[in-house]
Amino acid sequence: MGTVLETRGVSKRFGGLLAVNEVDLQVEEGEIFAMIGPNGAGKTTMFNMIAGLYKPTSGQILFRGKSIYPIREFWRNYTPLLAGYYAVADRVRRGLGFGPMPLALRPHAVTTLGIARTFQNIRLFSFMSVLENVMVGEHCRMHAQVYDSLLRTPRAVSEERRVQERARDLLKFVGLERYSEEYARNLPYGHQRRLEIARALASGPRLLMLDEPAAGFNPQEKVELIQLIQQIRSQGVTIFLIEHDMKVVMEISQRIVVLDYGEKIAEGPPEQVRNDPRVVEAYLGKPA
Amino acid sequence: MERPKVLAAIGVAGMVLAACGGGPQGGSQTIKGTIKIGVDMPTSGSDASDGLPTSKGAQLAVTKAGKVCGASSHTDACFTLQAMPLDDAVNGVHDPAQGAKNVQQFVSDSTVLGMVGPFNSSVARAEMPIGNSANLAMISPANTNECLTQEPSDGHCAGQAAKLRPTGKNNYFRVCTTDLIQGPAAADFASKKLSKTKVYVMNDQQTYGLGIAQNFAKQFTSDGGTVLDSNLGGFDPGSATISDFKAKMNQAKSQGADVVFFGGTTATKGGLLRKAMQGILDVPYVAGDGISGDQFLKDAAPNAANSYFTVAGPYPQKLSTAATFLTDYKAKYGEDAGAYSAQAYDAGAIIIAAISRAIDDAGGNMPTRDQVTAEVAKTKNYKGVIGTTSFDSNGDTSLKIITVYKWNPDTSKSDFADQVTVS
Amino acid sequence: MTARSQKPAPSSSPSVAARIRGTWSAGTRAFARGSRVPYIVLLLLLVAFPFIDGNQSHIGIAQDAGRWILLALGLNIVVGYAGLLDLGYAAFFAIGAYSYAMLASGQFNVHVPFWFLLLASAFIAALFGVILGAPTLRLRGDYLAIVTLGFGEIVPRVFRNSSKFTGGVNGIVGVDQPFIPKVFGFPGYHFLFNPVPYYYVILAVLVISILLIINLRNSRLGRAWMAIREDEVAAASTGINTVTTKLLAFALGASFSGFAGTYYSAYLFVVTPEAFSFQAVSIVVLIMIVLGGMGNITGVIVGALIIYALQSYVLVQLPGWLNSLQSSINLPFLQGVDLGSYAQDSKYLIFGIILVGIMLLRPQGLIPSAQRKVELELGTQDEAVADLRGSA
Amino acid sequence: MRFFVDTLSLGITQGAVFALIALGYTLVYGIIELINFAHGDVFTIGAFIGLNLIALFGMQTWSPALLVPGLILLFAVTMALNGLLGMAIERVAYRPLRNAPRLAPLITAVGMSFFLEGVLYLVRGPNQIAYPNLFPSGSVSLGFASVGLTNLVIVAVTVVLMVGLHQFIQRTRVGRAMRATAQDRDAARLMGININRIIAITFFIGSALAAAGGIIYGFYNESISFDLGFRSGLIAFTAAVFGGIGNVVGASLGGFIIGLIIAFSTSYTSWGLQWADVIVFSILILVLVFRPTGLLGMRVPEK
Amino acid sequence: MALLEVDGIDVFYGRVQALRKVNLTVDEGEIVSLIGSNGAGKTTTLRAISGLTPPSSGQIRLRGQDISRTPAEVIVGKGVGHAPEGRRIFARMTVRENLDLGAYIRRDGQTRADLERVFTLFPRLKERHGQLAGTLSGGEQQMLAIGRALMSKPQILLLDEPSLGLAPILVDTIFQVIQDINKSGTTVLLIEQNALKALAVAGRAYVLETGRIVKEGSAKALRESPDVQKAYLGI
Repeated sequence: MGTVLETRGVSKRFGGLLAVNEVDLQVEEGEIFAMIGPNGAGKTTMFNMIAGLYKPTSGQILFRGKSIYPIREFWRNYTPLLAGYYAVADRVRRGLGFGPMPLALRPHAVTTLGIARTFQNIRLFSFMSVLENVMVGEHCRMHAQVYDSLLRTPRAVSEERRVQERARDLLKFVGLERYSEEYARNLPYGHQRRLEIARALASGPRLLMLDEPAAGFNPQEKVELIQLIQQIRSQGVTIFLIEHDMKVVMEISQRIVVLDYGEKIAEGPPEQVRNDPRVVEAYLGKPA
Repeated sequence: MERPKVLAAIGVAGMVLAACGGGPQGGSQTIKGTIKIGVDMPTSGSDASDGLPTSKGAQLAVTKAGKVCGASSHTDACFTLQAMPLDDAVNGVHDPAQGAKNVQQFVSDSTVLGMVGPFNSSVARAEMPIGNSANLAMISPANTNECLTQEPSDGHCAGQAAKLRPTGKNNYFRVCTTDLIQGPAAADFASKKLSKTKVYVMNDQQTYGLGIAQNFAKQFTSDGGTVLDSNLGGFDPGSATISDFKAKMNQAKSQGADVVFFGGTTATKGGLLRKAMQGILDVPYVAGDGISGDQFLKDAAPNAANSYFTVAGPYPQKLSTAATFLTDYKAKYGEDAGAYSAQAYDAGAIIIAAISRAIDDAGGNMPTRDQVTAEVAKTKNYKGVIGTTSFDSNGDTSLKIITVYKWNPDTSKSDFADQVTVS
Repeated sequence: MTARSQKPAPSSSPSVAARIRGTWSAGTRAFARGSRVPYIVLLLLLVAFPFIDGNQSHIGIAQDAGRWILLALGLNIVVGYAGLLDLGYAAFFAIGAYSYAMLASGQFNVHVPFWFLLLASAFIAALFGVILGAPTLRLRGDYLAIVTLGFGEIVPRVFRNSSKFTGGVNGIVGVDQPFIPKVFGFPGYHFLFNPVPYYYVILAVLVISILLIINLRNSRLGRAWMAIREDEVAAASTGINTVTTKLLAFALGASFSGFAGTYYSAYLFVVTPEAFSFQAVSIVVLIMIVLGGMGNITGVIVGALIIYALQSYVLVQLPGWLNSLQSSINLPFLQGVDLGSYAQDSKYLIFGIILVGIMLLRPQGLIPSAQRKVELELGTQDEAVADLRGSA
Repeated sequence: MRFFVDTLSLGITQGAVFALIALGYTLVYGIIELINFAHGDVFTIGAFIGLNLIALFGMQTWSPALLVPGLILLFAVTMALNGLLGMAIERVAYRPLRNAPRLAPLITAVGMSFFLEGVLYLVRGPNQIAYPNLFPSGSVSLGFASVGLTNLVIVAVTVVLMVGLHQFIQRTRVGRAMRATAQDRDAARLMGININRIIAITFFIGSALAAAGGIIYGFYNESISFDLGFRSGLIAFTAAVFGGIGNVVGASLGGFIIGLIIAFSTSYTSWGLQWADVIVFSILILVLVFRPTGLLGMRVPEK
Repeated sequence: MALLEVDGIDVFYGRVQALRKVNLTVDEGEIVSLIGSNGAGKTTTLRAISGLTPPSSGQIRLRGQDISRTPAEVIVGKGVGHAPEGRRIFARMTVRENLDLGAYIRRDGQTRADLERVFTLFPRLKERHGQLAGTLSGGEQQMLAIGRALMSKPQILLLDEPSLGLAPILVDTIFQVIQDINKSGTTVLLIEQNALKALAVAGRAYVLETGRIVKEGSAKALRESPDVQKAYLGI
């Protein structure tokens, strides 16, 4: 078992606000890893940086031992001109001892690498069918080119069929197969969360990042969610989640990291974190 | 021969009924159908002040004739005449593509045997090949660009006339003379009559505007004058504003221009250019026939005085042959005829006369377009409102008269200034 | 909603023949989705039209309408599918028209065959689409609209002012007309100014285009467009390269426009820069798809036909109708008023009212796509990745 | 030198008009992030309202003593009327779509632009329409060159309006509310600011400034036409983007710079007259691509 | 009569129900705290009260008058001041301008005195009154947000996580100020992540869990209740 995801001294500054400050994380293969912390601790910012939505101000993010922002990947995703500029800047920074140039892969490229995510406030394609939502998730694993799409070549047709079958399997897996023709927006809230997970799984991730998957769930739904997450994990997908519901977090995670004010204040198994005075203080405050 | 007499009757007095030989009371006539004559001019938008009076002139010829019968051998075979006026202006400005569509509409209607138009040379370039492929007789009252019909010896037309006639046959004629005459006439007027030596030329880059500007510049230089901007001041009529013209007039002033020549039309902002000169460059302004419509006065006000323009044709008010036409026109439309109304009237009448002869050729039946075009080409010494017209093998008229007018803002009319006849 | 139960097509190695078969089977399946009978009847009627109606000017009108439909279908990919407001669509039309006019006329004495350029100009237009789109597609929607508007203003001006290459304001006259060469004993056929063969060309192009667009809509790419339109951030996080995908929409839309341009200049024998202004093309095509229903092929076609009829027939004939009505009613106070000219002058006004009215009263258009309908009624999450990334 | 000064004054005068229009774009964009495509045509209508008022009161024949207060009144009334038009447009065409997808108000704005142009076309026809210049027509000699009085007055009026606007936005209660609304609509509501009213006021001010631009354009060019707004509007939008959209000072600056670019390229080159528009619209594209914040656009802090 | 009564409100964001039949009352002069984990619906409750997110059913009464359908900008005038989540100060305006905007609705000409009061409460703001608010530190921004809400002279002040993102020393200051504000006669409804702090200053408190009030009572009682610890830490 190796490390799937590693962040080294990652920081993010928004204007005057240091949202994330020198955070080091290590997510091990096959585990369920949770990130908790009070509101505004920088958890979602961390997620967004890993997913390529934000560019870190400094620091490095590595996926399976390799930097998530290699110059070579960059070439593929940006115009050569820009990539050239970054390559030079990278050289200069390394030479001056500032570490590598923090580069951001664009989100789709991160997903293609094998990191999928869900959102805190569900972001489904509301006006597409449930099945289509999952099929969009498989987009980056499909190979049909424009001409395949235009001419509907046998290759495209068979791929389409395969993708559809897989999407149906995934829907069955999350228990939504009955709704496959429904608009995503017509699903009840809990189903929407499950659909978002199915869509993320469709890209075949090695690491699944869940942003508050239990938010707004009733206890019964939470139990089902925990089961689902464990099932996903048992299929070899590493889970990295942000969650506020401590019951859920404590129950399923092997390790927990706690952020407060953008800094890591604790890390370890649930029991240890729960009793860490700094954590208690971060959550409940120091008694006045 | 009876024919010249008859034709004169159509043209001069518009005594239509006599034109069919027997008159209305000649009970032997039968109406065998309808023949349409297409009229294509820019009749909306800012071109309308030029195009509408011209279109009306052509329509007047058709309505006055009413019907057309065989000229001599089949005077009993008659057809009702009908004008089919179309507008080639899009968004208020003449548009070659729209002209092309209009001619296609004429061509696809088999009862259209001839057309009067178009007004603008750029439109003619788009229309001619289409008319040519159907051999539809086209007579333009106002196209003056020389490259439409001929290949001057210096080769500046680059074989365009031939390109515009894909079938190799000629179907295009005009009753006005060309810019080879008009441009130099304007140049002579500016240098000799107005005694100017430094001209600043502006042109709208269109077929007509650029062509007349080039012919003007050439003659002006050979008259001993200087053309200040060798680029001939080409501008984009779609977007140029007065401010842009002011910028150019600043430049002209700094170079010491004592006259400005404009190649273009009122619709391509000839009036605005005149207006922009106010307070910057107080010198005479000379242009071709493109600014003959009275919209120029409105656009150029209050700086319209001291503006001259040429017209490829005689001054109708001075012609005895035009008196009836001018009264008829005023009676029918309640306004004075435009600078090219008489030309359009003659163009219409020449086509009607040709159709009349073609009916004979067709043995009293509906003539074909080939027959009509062939008869138009044969037009010789046609005595019309504007004088005596014959077509040469290119389709150009023998009537080479240029009139120079001067705008008079006080009377809102243009006054006669000079006339040049080239023989 | 798109179909979700396609039968597998006969699979074999992707030879050319198989690809064509693939296209064909998709087309028939598209028909099969509803009842295919009405479509086939309609197609047969359209094929037979020149035999039923001998009036060439009617055929001319029909082919012209076909060209507008083609333009509208192309813009629909950009606006309706990918949700990018392109106000410079006329530019690609102009590029298509000029590439044909410059490469197949006496202008440079180059005469590339029509059939080749019909396809090639689509590629040329697509190339320009990519050149414009690559730097600008990461801009937000309204900025993109203004950039394309600017581009749409630049292109005709460049054509107008580069007289050496494009004939300037006069345009290029004497564009080659298509002909079918002499092969296999076929005597060869020159189109000249006969609208009938053009009608068949545009009909064929339209049928193929519609089949291709249906394929596209139900493909990986079509889903990606829909996803981006709904939520760009989520789409990007789901693994869709938003820039490339949007670029493809832009390029494909442009290629349809280029297609139409080549056809147009061949038919008209002449191209002039005036024909490609914002007012004359871009806005008209936009109105067509907005009126008909963005994202829906049937809607777009109906919208195109309505607007075409309005601007090329109703508004042209209306003055005549009104004038005759006026003289038949013969009311004294109406005598001095030229109702006809008012009718003709009201084109802008009518277009404006249609656009505003549709957006306020029926934003989904007359015949909406099911998805677009709900979307426009309820709104979507509209946040570009670039926003989220700050000024990355 | 004389030529240079002539060109300079031409460019500044032209730029003043662009700047006045650009302010309207920038204000509206700043507050509701809508590119008000119809703004160019609102400008044209402002010019026409002014023309009608001048004709209605026969102002051309007024004595110079009466003219000064008359002109002030003319500007005030025209600006007020045009401002009301702007408010009406916002109410009818944009407000109902405030929560619709972004495409919808954009398309409505394009439609509104066509509608206004259509009304003008129908009422005033396609031709250039003469406009009287009521500003003094003499010129001031600087020794080496002379500058038209009209130009001076135009620049003076423009500067007064711009400073006035700036003071209004910076110093008054409503101006503060406008800025607050532009920055954070929810927070502004929590201050008790009626968002709809503030947005309507913004449209009023933008349209009023455009009306002033319209009269100035009419006075200077002495000729207007129904389609004036399309090109002027696009150029002014370029100016707004160039200066940094949303930034009032930037819009003014951008207007003057674009005016000067056009004037100098047309005056000093023989190709400028043909290519000035292409240059301007290329600037638009290049700025949007490479520096969307424009010259003075502030970097909006990320949340 | 209670100053503020929230009576069985339901609030939806789209299809998601954020609040379910929430009831709460605040009496004149109290500090009432609303605690609960993230996503429990605390912020939504405040937004519903100040009119930013109107409830779909139920009633909100201010001094007995129904304000549940009143627009936010009108509610301010009725005496509800709201310092929203994330501070939401106007970053591109000066501190002074932000405060002036706080008094936007007031036409009584007495704002001068309130400005002095805010400056007395937060001397730092006085020092920096000409500075752009965006350049303030997090704590100063929070002070500004509270000060700005005070400028409308509210009868009840809604505070949404005033300690969010602040250094501990500043948290103490803020809470001190909240108590000062309350002492000078302003009723306070406080949302706080920092539950123990909140319960220390509040007289009464409500515990929210997934959109419902699950517990209410005096702060003292709640402080000792294991439920609160559970709600936060899942113990």
